Amino acid sequence: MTTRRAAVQIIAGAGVGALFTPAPWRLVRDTALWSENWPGIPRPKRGPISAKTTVCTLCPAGCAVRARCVGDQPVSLAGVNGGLCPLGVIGHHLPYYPRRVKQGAPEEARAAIAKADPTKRVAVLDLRPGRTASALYRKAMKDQGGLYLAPPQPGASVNLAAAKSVLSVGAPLFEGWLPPAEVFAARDRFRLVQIEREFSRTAAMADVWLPSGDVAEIARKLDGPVLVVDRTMSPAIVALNKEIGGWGQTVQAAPDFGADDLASVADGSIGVLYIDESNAGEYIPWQEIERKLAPNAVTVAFAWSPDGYARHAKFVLPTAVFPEALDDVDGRVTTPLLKAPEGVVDPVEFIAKASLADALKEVKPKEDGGWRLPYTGTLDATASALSTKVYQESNLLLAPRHVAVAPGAGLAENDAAVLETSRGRLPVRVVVDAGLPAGKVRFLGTPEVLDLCGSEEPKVVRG
Amino acid sequence: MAHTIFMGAFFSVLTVVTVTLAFALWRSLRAMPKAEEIRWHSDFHDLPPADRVCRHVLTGEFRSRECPNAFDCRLCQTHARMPKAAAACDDEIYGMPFPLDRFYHRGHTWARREADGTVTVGLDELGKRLIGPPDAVDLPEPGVRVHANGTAFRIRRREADVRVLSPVDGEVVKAGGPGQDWYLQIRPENDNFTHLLRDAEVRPWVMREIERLQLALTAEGAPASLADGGVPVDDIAASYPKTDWDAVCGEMFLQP
Amino acid sequence: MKRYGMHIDIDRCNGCGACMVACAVENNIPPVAGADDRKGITPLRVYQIDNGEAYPNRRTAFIPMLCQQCGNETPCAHVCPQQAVDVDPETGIVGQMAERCLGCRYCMAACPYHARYFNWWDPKWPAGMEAALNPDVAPRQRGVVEKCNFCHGRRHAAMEKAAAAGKREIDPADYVPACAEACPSGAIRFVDLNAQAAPADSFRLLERLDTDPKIFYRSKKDWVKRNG
Amino acid sequence: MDKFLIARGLKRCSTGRFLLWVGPWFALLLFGLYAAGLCLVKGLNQTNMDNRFAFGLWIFLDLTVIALGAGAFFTGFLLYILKLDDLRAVINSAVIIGLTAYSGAVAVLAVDVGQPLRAWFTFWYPNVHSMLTEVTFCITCYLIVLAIEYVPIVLKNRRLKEVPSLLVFEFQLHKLMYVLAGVGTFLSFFHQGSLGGLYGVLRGRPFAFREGLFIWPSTFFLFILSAAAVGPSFVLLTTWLVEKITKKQLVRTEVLQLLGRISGLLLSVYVLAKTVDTLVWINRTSPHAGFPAAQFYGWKPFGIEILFAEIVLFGLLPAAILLMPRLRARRGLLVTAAALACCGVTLNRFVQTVQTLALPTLPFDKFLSYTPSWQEVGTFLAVVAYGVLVYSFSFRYLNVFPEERALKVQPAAPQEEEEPAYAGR
Repeated sequence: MTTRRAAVQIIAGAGVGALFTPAPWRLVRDTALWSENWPGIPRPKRGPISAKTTVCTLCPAGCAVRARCVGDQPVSLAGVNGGLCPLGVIGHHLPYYPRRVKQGAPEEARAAIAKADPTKRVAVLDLRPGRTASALYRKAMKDQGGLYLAPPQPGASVNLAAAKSVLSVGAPLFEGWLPPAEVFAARDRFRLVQIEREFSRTAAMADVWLPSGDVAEIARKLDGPVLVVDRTMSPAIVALNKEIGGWGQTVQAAPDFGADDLASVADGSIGVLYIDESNAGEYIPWQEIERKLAPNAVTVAFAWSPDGYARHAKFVLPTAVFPEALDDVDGRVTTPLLKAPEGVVDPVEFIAKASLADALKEVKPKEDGGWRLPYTGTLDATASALSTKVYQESNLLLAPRHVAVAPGAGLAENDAAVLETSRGRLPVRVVVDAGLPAGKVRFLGTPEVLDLCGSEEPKVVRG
Repeated sequence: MAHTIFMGAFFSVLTVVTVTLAFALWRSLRAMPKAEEIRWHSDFHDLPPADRVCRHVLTGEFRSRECPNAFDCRLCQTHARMPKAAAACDDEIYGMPFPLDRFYHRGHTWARREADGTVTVGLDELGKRLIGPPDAVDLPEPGVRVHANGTAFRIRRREADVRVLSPVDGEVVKAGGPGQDWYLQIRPENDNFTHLLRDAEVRPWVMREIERLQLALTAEGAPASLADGGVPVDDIAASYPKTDWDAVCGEMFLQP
Repeated sequence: MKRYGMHIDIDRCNGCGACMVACAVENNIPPVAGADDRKGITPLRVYQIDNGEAYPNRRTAFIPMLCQQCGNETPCAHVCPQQAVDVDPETGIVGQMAERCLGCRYCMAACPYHARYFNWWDPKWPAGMEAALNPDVAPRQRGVVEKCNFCHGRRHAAMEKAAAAGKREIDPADYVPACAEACPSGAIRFVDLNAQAAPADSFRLLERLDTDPKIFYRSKKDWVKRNG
Repeated sequence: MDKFLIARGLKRCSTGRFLLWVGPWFALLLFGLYAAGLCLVKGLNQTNMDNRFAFGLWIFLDLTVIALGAGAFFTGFLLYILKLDDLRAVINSAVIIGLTAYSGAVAVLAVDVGQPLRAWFTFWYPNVHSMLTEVTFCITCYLIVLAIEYVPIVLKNRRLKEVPSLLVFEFQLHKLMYVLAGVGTFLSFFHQGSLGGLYGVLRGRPFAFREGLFIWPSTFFLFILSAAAVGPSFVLLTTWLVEKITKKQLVRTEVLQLLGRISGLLLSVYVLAKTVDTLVWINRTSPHAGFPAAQFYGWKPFGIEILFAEIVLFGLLPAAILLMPRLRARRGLLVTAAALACCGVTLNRFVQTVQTLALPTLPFDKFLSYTPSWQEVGTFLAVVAYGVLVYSFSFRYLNVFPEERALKVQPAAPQEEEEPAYAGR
């Protein structure tokens, strides 16, 4: 009895006594301090801050970029003349893309190429023609009687700055078709008439939006100099420009990249195909290429992302990615901001047995007359973990594997659906967009979707 | 400004609470020696009103009156002004002997003055029969001081465990037990026994106690009447095996 | 004495989202795979608004939403139980002390603009990407509220630069929030409202609540103006 | 087997039956603790709350239980300050309800905040203009007061009071109870009020914003009134429920009626005030903020009928019943009215918290819906289970209803109850 009482007294006494020691208060404070730097919160590395400038090679626009670096590590990118696109802003994250292609088997690839059927032809598919690297490929192919292939380029270059009126037939003028900063810088100097079935983002920015209309008619009415554009600058549009006298003023012939025409290549005639997609460009649906390949052709893709031709090629060799890559756009040479990781392969050395670095020494910057070749490829910024901000965290941009449909298609927001063509099916999520005309489907032209669609218009059915 | 007011209010509240707590503690420390008295007071406070009636209600001098002094009539002016209880001769009630040579406490003990100036204390007849033959008794050692209305000794029988209240203040001289018909011999501190029942008061009190017993028994779910037509048998407990005897005894020995 | 704010030209915003990404990069906002448009942290968020009509009469526009830096009885600062929100009298910027916030989210309930965001998850980055974190901004831990503070990291850098040059005032060119810097269309312009008053035709969101927001929007389209 | 702990003369069911009753509640409690643990360890991403729905089920729970627990302070106030001695019969019960309600609410709050370890910052750097600061301070203090008020009830336990020191302490503490009752009233007055102020001050939420009387928005006073009105009703309801479950009469009918009458009186005052406040808000406050009040009720399911239910169905109706002696006399009606009153305050707290957040403020906002995750519901249930358990144990081992013993003699209340027979007796 007394012992128990004694125990109780001791415990109670200790409890009260403890309150008069600093211990509990220290404990309270320390727990709070601990909660302020929770374990596992990364501490950003500090170091000397410096600014480096380079050229963004993520699309042919080749915006000049100023990188803010801590030591050698770029921590943020900004446009030198005006802003960047969302992909450009997170360019310095691409090396950390969790799904990045990290290793390949170059030796096996070489061996397989050596064993390839000599009666078949060698070919290079260069997604970004017009670079020094492209020239080296073309030369190498000419030397060994191979083919130099490139995606179809727009039919003409345009000079937005020179135009007083722009008549756009569904061209995504403000959606990466031309360098974003430039097109906005020029925006106040021209009047934009957008003829497009859907009320696109470009249509939203236009002075006049017409779902449809007689292009020639309207073009003539606009006060000149007039620039008439469509997505690919098709011959008809070019002709119209000539007719209304824009040729040489707002429109001129596209630069000749000296690429062989894929369509005219005989089916099953290619024994070895190199694909350089270290720089994204317009994607050619795989079926069109496959047709040209010999039965046991060797296909080698140089890629940093596994989502393109890497899905089809026999050999996938990792390449450097912006901002690691040494490359050039319109005669402007990049300064690599980061060291490329071990094991990356330089496609030029592999294909052309030449050194890109040496070749770049001769590169002279072209004088800029304001002429731009529109970019018809897709800008897909999903390669940064932060891209979720513009996709799922704000529903601002259409994410990969998402399709926008007009209301009344019997599909509700975020329904699971299937994108369907004669070639196959792809599971997608639905975004209902009242800005779309009935029946129209909008989607992001990622390689898997382009493979699926080819030239046909896909249907969306509920999954 | 607002800050000052706010914090002021907060801290004054804290102070009030702490001070109250401390004050309660301090007072209890000081009151520790009077624990027995306090126990009785808090018990008395918890008794149902019916059990707290003044002795003069029993004898019919008042229609209804609640005792203001926790059954300590020595402090009671009203009692002092009341006429002394008349003498009585009949000392048997329902066949239970209640000898009139002694004083009775409402907790069913009696106190008898002895020639040598000590006081013998025992259970009265109804008390005995309520408990019956006890399973255990614990009596105070000689030399222990007991207080009127404080615990005199404990008796255990079946699940019943009651503290029998002492009728007088004083020092225990000798301890008896169930064997003898008395339990304690006490040297009283004073010979003022006015708080105890005597003579003519005894009968109405016992009658009322039997009513209360009736009530208690029914409350504990026993058949409505006492065994053999109203006369309490020697061992009432034995004849109600199913009832909560602890509750009945608690009721009768004034312990809620 | 500054009064920082923004002029946002809705007609120039094409909703590319560069500003949102730039904001996330600048402020070390952790990417969260599980986050959706209701749990994600987007201190600057571009909303698509429309005139409520159906095709072909439907018109849409994009409106960048960020903390409106309310100047009058700032609702969030008013309700914070432990002074984790403060309004800097020097700049009028509403600041959030993440390390003092206990995450009660009362300020979020108080904000009519939904411009405050809670860290629902532990901050985590893909392997290696921590190296690309901005050294001027400390990542926030789970369970606290954060918001736009006009890139206070950049402001401090500018102040240090000015101090180093022995100047008291910072050079406006040195202090531009990430979103304004990244915006390719020039829709977002960061200004000192004391130096450049907002154009007459501009409006503010929920102006009638009388919280004196410092973000001024403008548009030529009537249906857009109706959001003022 | 645990009879030695049960007060003398009180009938309680066998230990086995009691365990059978508490078993499921314990299971529920454990489940809830697991759910809460998840939220504490993994973070609030476990809940379905989000940046727009920053508050959810938990805040609603806090506001509701604290309103229902107001019986503790109000009964205490009536008993110790206004000397309504009849209420001694229910004061213990009221204190236990209050204690469980408040401790439960505080526990849930600790899970609800993102950084519980910093809760004490509020005491370190208080922003006295924030209603939440007022709430935090008052609730903390009042919880202490309630704990102290609970002590004597515990010390009255049959075994504990055998220990002289405890007995004496209980005796002395009980003498000072009126001081604590006073402090409790003071604190409750403020935190019930500031809980109302919590939303009333939100200028950014025109649906909840109310203009001020003195330094507080009108909701401050409405909450005090409604809490004081519903507290007694809830005590009444619980007492009745316990009587049903245990098949005993625990308090005199007059006491229940008295509780009902008090409740009715305050409820009618509340309804009047609430009506005036609503009218002022519809015709003045809301339009001035540029929000025609009608637009708030355009969003289904939050139609105007909710307002009607709040004021008429759950306000006027019970008030009328409780104020008419003839209706009040009917046990069924009395209890129904009390229940309606409790529903009323619950609905009011729901509207204040959830509806406010669901409604859009920006012109291009969407109307939001929110369904709590199982972790949130689990935590919610834990509080309920905790309350039931504390009450069950108190009822079994402490003398919660002083009149119970005296009332044993009279026939117990009619037993048309379908509750399990073993329930908590």
